[in-house]
Amino acid sequence: MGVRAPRLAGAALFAALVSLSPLASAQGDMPTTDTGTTAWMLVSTALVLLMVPGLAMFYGGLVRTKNVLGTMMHSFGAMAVMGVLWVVCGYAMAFGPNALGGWTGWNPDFVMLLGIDDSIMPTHVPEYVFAMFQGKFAIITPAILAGAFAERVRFRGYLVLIALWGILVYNPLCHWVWAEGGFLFDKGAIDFAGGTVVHISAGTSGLVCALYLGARRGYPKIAMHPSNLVMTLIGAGLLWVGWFGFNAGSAVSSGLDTARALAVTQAAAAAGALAWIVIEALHHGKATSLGIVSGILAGLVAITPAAGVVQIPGAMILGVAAAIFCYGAILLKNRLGYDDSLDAFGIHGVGGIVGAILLTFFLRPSWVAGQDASWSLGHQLLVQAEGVLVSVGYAGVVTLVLVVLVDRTIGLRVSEPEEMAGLDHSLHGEHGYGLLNPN
Amino acid sequence: MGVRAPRLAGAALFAALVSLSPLASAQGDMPTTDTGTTAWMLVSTALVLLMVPGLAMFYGGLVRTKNVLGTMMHSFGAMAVMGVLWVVCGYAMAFGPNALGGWTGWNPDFVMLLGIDDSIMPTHVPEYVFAMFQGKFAIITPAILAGAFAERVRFRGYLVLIALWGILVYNPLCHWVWAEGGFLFDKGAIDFAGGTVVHISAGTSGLVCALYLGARRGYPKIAMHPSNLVMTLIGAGLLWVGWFGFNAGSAVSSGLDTARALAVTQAAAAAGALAWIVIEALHHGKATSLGIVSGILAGLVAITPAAGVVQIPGAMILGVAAAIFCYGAILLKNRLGYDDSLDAFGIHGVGGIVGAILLTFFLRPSWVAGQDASWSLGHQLLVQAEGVLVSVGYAGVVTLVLVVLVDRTIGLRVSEPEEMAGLDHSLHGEHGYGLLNPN
Amino acid sequence: MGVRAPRLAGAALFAALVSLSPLASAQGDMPTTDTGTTAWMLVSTALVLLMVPGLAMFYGGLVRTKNVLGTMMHSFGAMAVMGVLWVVCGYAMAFGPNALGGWTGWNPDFVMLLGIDDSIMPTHVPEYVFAMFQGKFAIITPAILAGAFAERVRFRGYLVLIALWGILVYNPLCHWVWAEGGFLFDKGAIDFAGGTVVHISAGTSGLVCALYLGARRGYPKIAMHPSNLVMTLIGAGLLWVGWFGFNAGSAVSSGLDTARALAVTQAAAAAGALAWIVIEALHHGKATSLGIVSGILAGLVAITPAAGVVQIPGAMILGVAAAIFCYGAILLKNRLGYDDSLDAFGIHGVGGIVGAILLTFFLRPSWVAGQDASWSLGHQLLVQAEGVLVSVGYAGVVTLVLVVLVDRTIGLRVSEPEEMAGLDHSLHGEHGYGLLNPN
Amino acid sequence: MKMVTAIIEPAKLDKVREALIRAEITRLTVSRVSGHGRQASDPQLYRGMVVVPDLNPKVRLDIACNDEFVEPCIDAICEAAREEDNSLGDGKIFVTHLEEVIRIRTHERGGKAI
Amino acid sequence: MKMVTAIIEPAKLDKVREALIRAEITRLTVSRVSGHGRQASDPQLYRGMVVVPDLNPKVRLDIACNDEFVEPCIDAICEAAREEDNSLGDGKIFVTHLEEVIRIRTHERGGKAI
Amino acid sequence: MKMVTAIIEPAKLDKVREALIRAEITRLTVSRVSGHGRQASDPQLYRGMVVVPDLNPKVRLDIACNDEFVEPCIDAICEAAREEDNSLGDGKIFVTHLEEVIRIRTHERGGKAI
Ligand SMILES: Nc1ncnc2c1ncn2[C@@H]1O[C@H](COP(=O)(O)OP(=O)(O)O)[C@@H](O)[C@H]1O
Ligand SMILES: Nc1ncnc2c1ncn2[C@@H]1O[C@H](COP(=O)(O)OP(=O)(O)O)[C@@H](O)[C@H]1O
Ligand SMILES: Nc1ncnc2c1ncn2[C@@H]1O[C@H](COP(=O)(O)OP(=O)(O)O)[C@@H](O)[C@H]1O
Repeated sequence: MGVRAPRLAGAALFAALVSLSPLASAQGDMPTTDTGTTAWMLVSTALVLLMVPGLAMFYGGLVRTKNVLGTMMHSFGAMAVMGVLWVVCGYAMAFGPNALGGWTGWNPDFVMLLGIDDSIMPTHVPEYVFAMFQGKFAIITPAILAGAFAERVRFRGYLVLIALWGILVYNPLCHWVWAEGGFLFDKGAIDFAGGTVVHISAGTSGLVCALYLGARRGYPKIAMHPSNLVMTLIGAGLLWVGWFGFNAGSAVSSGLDTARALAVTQAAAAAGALAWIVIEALHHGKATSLGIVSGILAGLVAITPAAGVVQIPGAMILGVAAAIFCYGAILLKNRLGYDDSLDAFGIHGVGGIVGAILLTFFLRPSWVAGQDASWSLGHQLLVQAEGVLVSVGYAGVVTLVLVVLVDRTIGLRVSEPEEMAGLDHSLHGEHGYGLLNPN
Repeated sequence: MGVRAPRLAGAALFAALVSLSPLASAQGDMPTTDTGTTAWMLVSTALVLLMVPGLAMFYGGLVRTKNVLGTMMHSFGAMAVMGVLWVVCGYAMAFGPNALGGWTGWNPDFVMLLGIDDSIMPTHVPEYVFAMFQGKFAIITPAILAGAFAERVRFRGYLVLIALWGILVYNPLCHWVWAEGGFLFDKGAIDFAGGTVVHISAGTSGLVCALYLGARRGYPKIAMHPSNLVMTLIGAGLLWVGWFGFNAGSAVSSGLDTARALAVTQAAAAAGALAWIVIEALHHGKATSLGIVSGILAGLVAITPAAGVVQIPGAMILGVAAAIFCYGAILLKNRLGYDDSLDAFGIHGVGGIVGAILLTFFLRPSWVAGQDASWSLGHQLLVQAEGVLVSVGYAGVVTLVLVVLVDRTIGLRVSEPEEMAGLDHSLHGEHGYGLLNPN
Repeated sequence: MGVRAPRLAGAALFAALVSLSPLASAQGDMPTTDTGTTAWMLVSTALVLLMVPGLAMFYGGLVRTKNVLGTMMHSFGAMAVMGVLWVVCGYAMAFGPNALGGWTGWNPDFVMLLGIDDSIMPTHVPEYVFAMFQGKFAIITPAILAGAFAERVRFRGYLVLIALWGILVYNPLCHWVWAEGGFLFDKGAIDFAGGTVVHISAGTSGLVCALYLGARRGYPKIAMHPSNLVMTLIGAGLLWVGWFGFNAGSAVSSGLDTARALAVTQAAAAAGALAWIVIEALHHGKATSLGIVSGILAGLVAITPAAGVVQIPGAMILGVAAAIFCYGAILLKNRLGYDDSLDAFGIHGVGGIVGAILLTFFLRPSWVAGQDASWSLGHQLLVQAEGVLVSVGYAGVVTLVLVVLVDRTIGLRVSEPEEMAGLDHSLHGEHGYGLLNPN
Repeated sequence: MKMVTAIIEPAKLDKVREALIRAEITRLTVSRVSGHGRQASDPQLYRGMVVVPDLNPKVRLDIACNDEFVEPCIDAICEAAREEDNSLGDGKIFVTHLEEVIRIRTHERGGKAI
Repeated sequence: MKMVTAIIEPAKLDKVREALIRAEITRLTVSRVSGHGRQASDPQLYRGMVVVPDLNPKVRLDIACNDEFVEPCIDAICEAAREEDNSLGDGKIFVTHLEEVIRIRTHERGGKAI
Repeated sequence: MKMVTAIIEPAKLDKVREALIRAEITRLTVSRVSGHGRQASDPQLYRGMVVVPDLNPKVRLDIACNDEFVEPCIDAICEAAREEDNSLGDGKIFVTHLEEVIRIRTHERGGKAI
C-alpha cells in the first residue's frame, strides 16, 4: 500500500490508531520518537501558521482601505474558530476510522485530542505534532476561501459559515484523500500536500459563495484599488516561506522526501513568478508587483499536490502552466463579470486543478518504477481527474447549501449602507489606518 | 527531583555546570549532541527572536502616529541592550550556582559565555543554544514591560532602566524559578515557559512604572487612536508563531513534551481569541480586530506557565479564563483611570497570574500520578500563589526603586512639549511614515 | 584539509560528487540521512528565504513613496530570476568540479539538479537541501546589490543585469571560496557564511553600478525621505531572524558549530546596534531608529565571514568595529557625493571587509590550535586580504563591463520623466499605498 | 464661479458621488481630512471601551462650478450625505467665490475651464 | 463669515486646539499637508547626516467662523502655535471670505450653520 | 493677495516646484488629494486587466501670493505641469481672493507676510 500511497501519513496514523488505546500507550511496542523528524514537523507547524498572517496581509493589501481589517479578520477568525473546532472534533473526523459509510472518519478518543496524549506515530513523531500540523491546514483553507467574497460579508455569518464548512466539507474531504480508508486515498489519487483538499476545495467553494452572494456594490464599473500593495507583497513573501512547511512538512519526515518537496516547491514558485511577469510584459508591456506575487502563488498552488512526485523540470513546467492558466482564468472572469473579489478560484482553484492533473505527466521515474504492473499513466490521469471532480463537485454542492442556509438565517451579505461605509467601520467599529488622520 | 521539576532545563544545566570546567570540556564523559533536539532549540531561539519585531509591530500599531518609531525602538533597544548584557553577565547570574545567599546565581566562567564554548548539556544540546534561547527571554521581557509607559518616556532613560531592571529583577527571578538551587524551583513551583519570570514580572513592573510616571498628557480625556491596527494584527500573528518557540522550546527537547507544549499553546490561543470576540459581541454587539488579537495574546500568556502540565481541555479553559479576566481588568483600568498605555499589566500581568494559578486545577493526570505521596492540589496551589506573589512583590518593589532612581537622575519622563510633538520627532529626529507627506 | 577548511560544506560536497553518479546513487555506501541535521538545514533554507521579503521591506521603507514597489520588486525579481537560474545552471557552476581552468565549476549532472535526486551528502543531509540553501544565497546577493541603484533603474534591464551577474560574478566567486578546488578555498581563506561571496561582492558591484549610473535626479540637493521607516524596522527584524539561518545554517550541521555560529551572530548584531546608537548619541545627541537597524545590519554583515571561528568577545568587537567603520563610510560617502542610494556598499561592502579582515585577530584558540605548524596570524591576514581583494577586484571589474553592456543595449537607467513620476507608476503601472487616496 | 467645499462622512462618499453625477457634476477633488463638529457620534471600540474620538475622519470634496450649478450641487450633496436618522455629524458645505479657473492643458480660463 | 486657514507645526496641534477651545471655537477641519516656507529648521537625521527636508510636514486647520470670531481665532492660534524661541516655521494664517455655509443635516444656512 | 490653488499630476510635482522657484515663488503648501476631471487616462494594471480608476491621485498646491505674482505663478505651473502629448489630466488652477495673511511668528499681516 505504501507503493500506492503518495503520502504515508494516513496509513501510518491508522496503524497508530489500531494499536493504541489511551491505556495501552505506555507499552513497549510504541514507536520511538525521532527528534529530528519531530523538530521538522514542529517547525512545519509553525511555518504553516505563519501563512495565516501571511494570507491576511496578502488579502488585506488587495482590498479597499475601508475593508482592510474586515478582510484580515477573515484569516484571524479562522485561526480562532477552526483552531478550536479542529481539536474538538476536526481531527476525530478527518483522521478517525471510516464512519457513516466512509463519508467521514470518527474516533471518539480523538475528541479534545485526549486519546493521543502519549501517542507516537510510526513516523516517529508524537501524534500531537501531526494533529497540530494538520490543524493548520484546516485553518488556512477557509481563510483562502474568504478571498472570494471579501468586502461584502458579515463577520458573524462568516464565522458560522466556516464552522459548518469545516465540519461538512473540509473534514470529510480530508478524510477521503489523506486517511487510510478514505476512498480517494485507496484509489491512489496523488495529493501530496493538499491540492484537492485545500486549494481546489477552497477555490470552488469560494466561487460558489461569490456567485450566490453577487458582486460588490459598483463592481465592475467602479475600479477598486488595492489599498496596500506593499503589504500584499510582504504577505506573499511570508506565504512562500510558510509554504515550505506546508509542502515539505507534508512528507512527515526529515529526509530525502522532505528535501525533494522543498526543492520542487522553490522551483515552481520561482518559475511561476517569472512566467507571470513575462506574460504581463508580452500582454501589457509592463511587469507588475501584483503580477509577480500572483505568479508565485500560482506556482506554489500548482506544486502542492505534486510536491512528492515530480522533479525540478516538472515543477518548473507546472509553475509556468499554472501562471498561464491562472492568468487566463482571471481574464475570463473579467469577461464573465462575476466578482471573485481576490481570485480565490482564479488562483487557488485553477492552480490546484492544473497541478493535480498535469502532475501525471511529470512523475518522477523512480516513483513510476515503484508502481505495480497494472499502473498506467492513463489510469493515473483518470484517478487524478476523479479526485478533482469529486472535490469540485462535493465542495461546490455542499457549500451552496451552506451559504444559502447561513444567508437566509443569520445573514451573510452585508447591507448596502454597511458595504458603502466599509466593513471596518460598520462591523468592527475600527479603522485600519489611524495614521491617515492627524491625531 | 525530576519528579518535582516542571522544567528540567535548570537541573540539566546544573549537572553540566558541575561536571564541566572549560578545560574538562573535551573529555569523554561529555554528553553527545542530539542533532534533532539541537535543531529544534536553534529554531526556537529564532522563533522567540521573531517575537521581538512581532511585539514592536503589535505595540507600534497601537500608539499614535507621532510615537510609532519611539515605541518600536523600545523593542529594538531591548535587542541591543539586553542582547549585550545577557552574554556579558546575564547568563552567569541567571544560571550560575547560587550566590549572595541565593539572591542570584553567579558563575564567572559564564561571563562572555567563554566557559561554555565546548559544553554539551545533558539534554544533548550545546549549551550555547540554551544560553541563546534563554537570552531571547531576557530581551522580550523588558520589551513587553515597555508597553505600560509607551508614548511618554525618554529613550536614554529607558535603556538605562531596562539594563538595571535586567540585572536586578529579571536575572534573579529567572534564577529563582528556573535554575537548580533557585528557591522557587526547589519548592516545585510550576512555570513552564515564563508565566512568572516573563509575563507577571513584566506586567507588574510596567504597572509600577505607569503609576509612577503618570498618565500621558490628555489621557483619558483625549481619545488616543491606534495609528495602525493592521500592523498590530500582523504583529499578533508573528507573536503567535514565535510563541511556539517560546513554549515548545522551553521543553528543551524535541519529543512528546515538546509536542504537548505546542498543542496546548495552539489550543489556548484559539480559545482565548474566540472567547474575547464572544465577550465583545455580548458587550457591544461587535467583534473587533484588536479584540481578537488581545484574546490571542491573553490565551498565549495564560498557557505559558502551564504548557507542560495541562491537556487540551485545560488549555482551552485557561485561554477562555484569561480572556475573561483580562477583559475585565482592562475595563477596571478604565474605571480607575490609570494609564497603562498598552495594557502590559492588563494582558501580561493578569493573564500570567490567571495561568499560573488556574493551571493547578487542570494538571495532566499522568503528571499528578508522577508526584510523590505528599503532593496535594492545595499545596501546589499555595506554591503557585507564592510564586506569583514573590514575582509581583519583588518585581514591583525593585522596579519602583529603579524607576524613581532613573527618573530623578538622568530623567525618564519626557517633557510636555516633547510629548506633544511626539517621541519620533523630539527624541529620534525621524518620522515613521514619510509616505504621509508628498515627496 | 578539514583543518584548513573553515566550512566543510564544499569538501563534503566534493566527496559526494566523486562517489556519486546518478546511477550509483542507490548503492549501499551512500551516507545515511540525519534527520536532525536535515531538519535544521531545511529550516535554514526557509530562514534565508525569509531574508528576501525582509530585505524588500528594509529597502522599500527607505525609498520615496513613489518607488516603493519598484524597489521591492528588485528583491522579488531576484527570487524569480535567480530562483530559476540557480537550478538551471547555478548549482552546476558553483559546486561542480573545476572547469575552464578553475574559473568556474561545472557538473552537467547538476543541471536541473537531476543528478542529485537521490544524493545524500557526507554531512548526512540530502544534497537537495544543500543546493536549495545555497540557492537562497544566490537570490539574496543581487537583491542586496540592488540597494545601490534604487530609485533609478529599469526593471527589465535590472533582471538581465542580475541574471548575467549571477552567472559571471556570483557563481565563479562562490566556486572559488566554497567549493573544493576553488582557489581561495584551497588557500584557506576563511569565509564562513559569505562575507566575500555575498556581502563584499554585492557591495562592490553595487558601488560600481551606482558610480556608472550616476546619482538620482536632485541628489544630494533634494532631501529624499524614507517613505516608511516603520517597515524598514520590521524588515531589519526579519533580517536578524533570517540571518540565524544564513550563518548557523552555513555550518551544515546541527551541533556545536551551529550553536557557536548562532551565538556569535546574536552577539555581533546586538553589539553593532548598541554601538551605532552610541555613536549617534555622541555625534548628534539623538539615537535614531534607522541607526539602530543600520547597526544591526553592520554587525550581522561583519560576523558573517567570521561566524565559525570567533568567540563572543570577538563577535562583539567585530560588531562594534563594523558600526564604526560603516558609520564613517557613510559620512564619507556624503562628503564624496556619490549616490549609493541605500548604502549597499556602505553597509555590506564595508561591513564585509571589516569582518573578513578583523576576524583574524579574534580566532578561537581551539581553531588556531588545530592549524598545522606553518600557520601564522600574519599569513592568515594576507590570505584574508587576498580574499577581499580578489572579491572586490573581480566583482568590480566584471560588474562594470556588465552594467555598461546592459545600459547600452536594453537600457538600465530610467528616463528623467520616468524617474520623476516614480518607478511604481512608470514601470509597473501601480501605486504602493492606495490607502493614501480616498477610495 | 464658486468653489463648493463639502465635508462629509467617509461612508457617504460613494452615495454623494453618485448623486453629483446624476446632477451632471463629475469633476471634483477629494481629500481625507479629520474634523470636529457638533457631532459626538462615530464611537469606536478599543478593548471593551467605547471611545469617542476627538477628531473624526471625514472626506472633503472641492467642486468648482459655474454659478448656476451651485444650488443643484448643494442639493445633491445634502440629499445624499444625510443619515436617515438625522444624526449629528452629517457634515457641512462651504461656498467661496472663485476669481479664476485655468485648465492647465489648454490654458482656457473662466467658466468653460471648469 | 470667514474661513480661517492656518498652517501650523504638527507638534503644536494639541496646544492650538486647546487654545481654540478656550476661545470657544470647537468646530474645525484638520488635514495633513507639507509645506515650504522661510523655515530651514526641522532637521531630520538620516544615517549620521542632518537632512533638511524640502517639504516639511505641517497641519492645516480650516475654521469657518462668523466675523466677530475671526480675530479671537487668529489670536488664539498665534498664541499657541508660536515656538518659545521665535524660530522660523511657526506657520501662517490665511483668511478668505465665505459666501455661504450649509449644515447638511438641517439645511440651515448662513451664520447659524457655522 | 490671492490664493492660487493648483491640482496637478503627482509625477509633475518636482518639475512644477522647480519652475516656481525659477519664478521666485518658494513658499507653498502641498497636499495629497484625489481627483476626477475629464481625464480617463492614468490606467493602472490589476492582474492582467487595465483599470481606469475613478479617482486619480493628484497633488494640490496652495500658493498665497501678492497680486503681481499671480500671473507668473500661473504661467510657471502651466508650463511645467503640462504633458508633452497634450493629454487630459494635466490639472487645473483655481484662484481665490485672500482677505488677510498673518505670519504667526511675527504677527505681521498682509502682503509682507506672504
Ligand atoms: N465651523 C467649521 N469650520 C470648519 N469645519 C467645520 C465647521 N463645522 C463643521 N465642520 C466640519 O464638518 C464636519 C461635520 O460637522 P458636523 O459635526 O456634522 O457639524 P454639525 O454638528 O454642525 O452638523 C466636522 O467634523 C468638521 O470637519
Ligand atoms: N505664501 C504661502 N503660500 C502657501 N503656503 C505658505 C505660504 N507661506 C507659508 N506657507 C505655509 O506655512 C508653512 C510655515 O511657513 P513658515 O516657514 O513658518 O513661514 P515664514 O518663514 O514666512 O514664517 C509653510 O511650510 C507652508 O506650508
Ligand atoms: N471643476 C472642478 N472642481 C474641482 N476639481 C477639479 C475640477 N476640475 C478638475 N479638477 C481637479 O483637477 C484634476 C485634473 O483635472 P483634468 O482631468 O486635468 O481636467 P480637464 O479634463 O478639465 O483638463 C482632477 O482630477 C480634479 O482633481
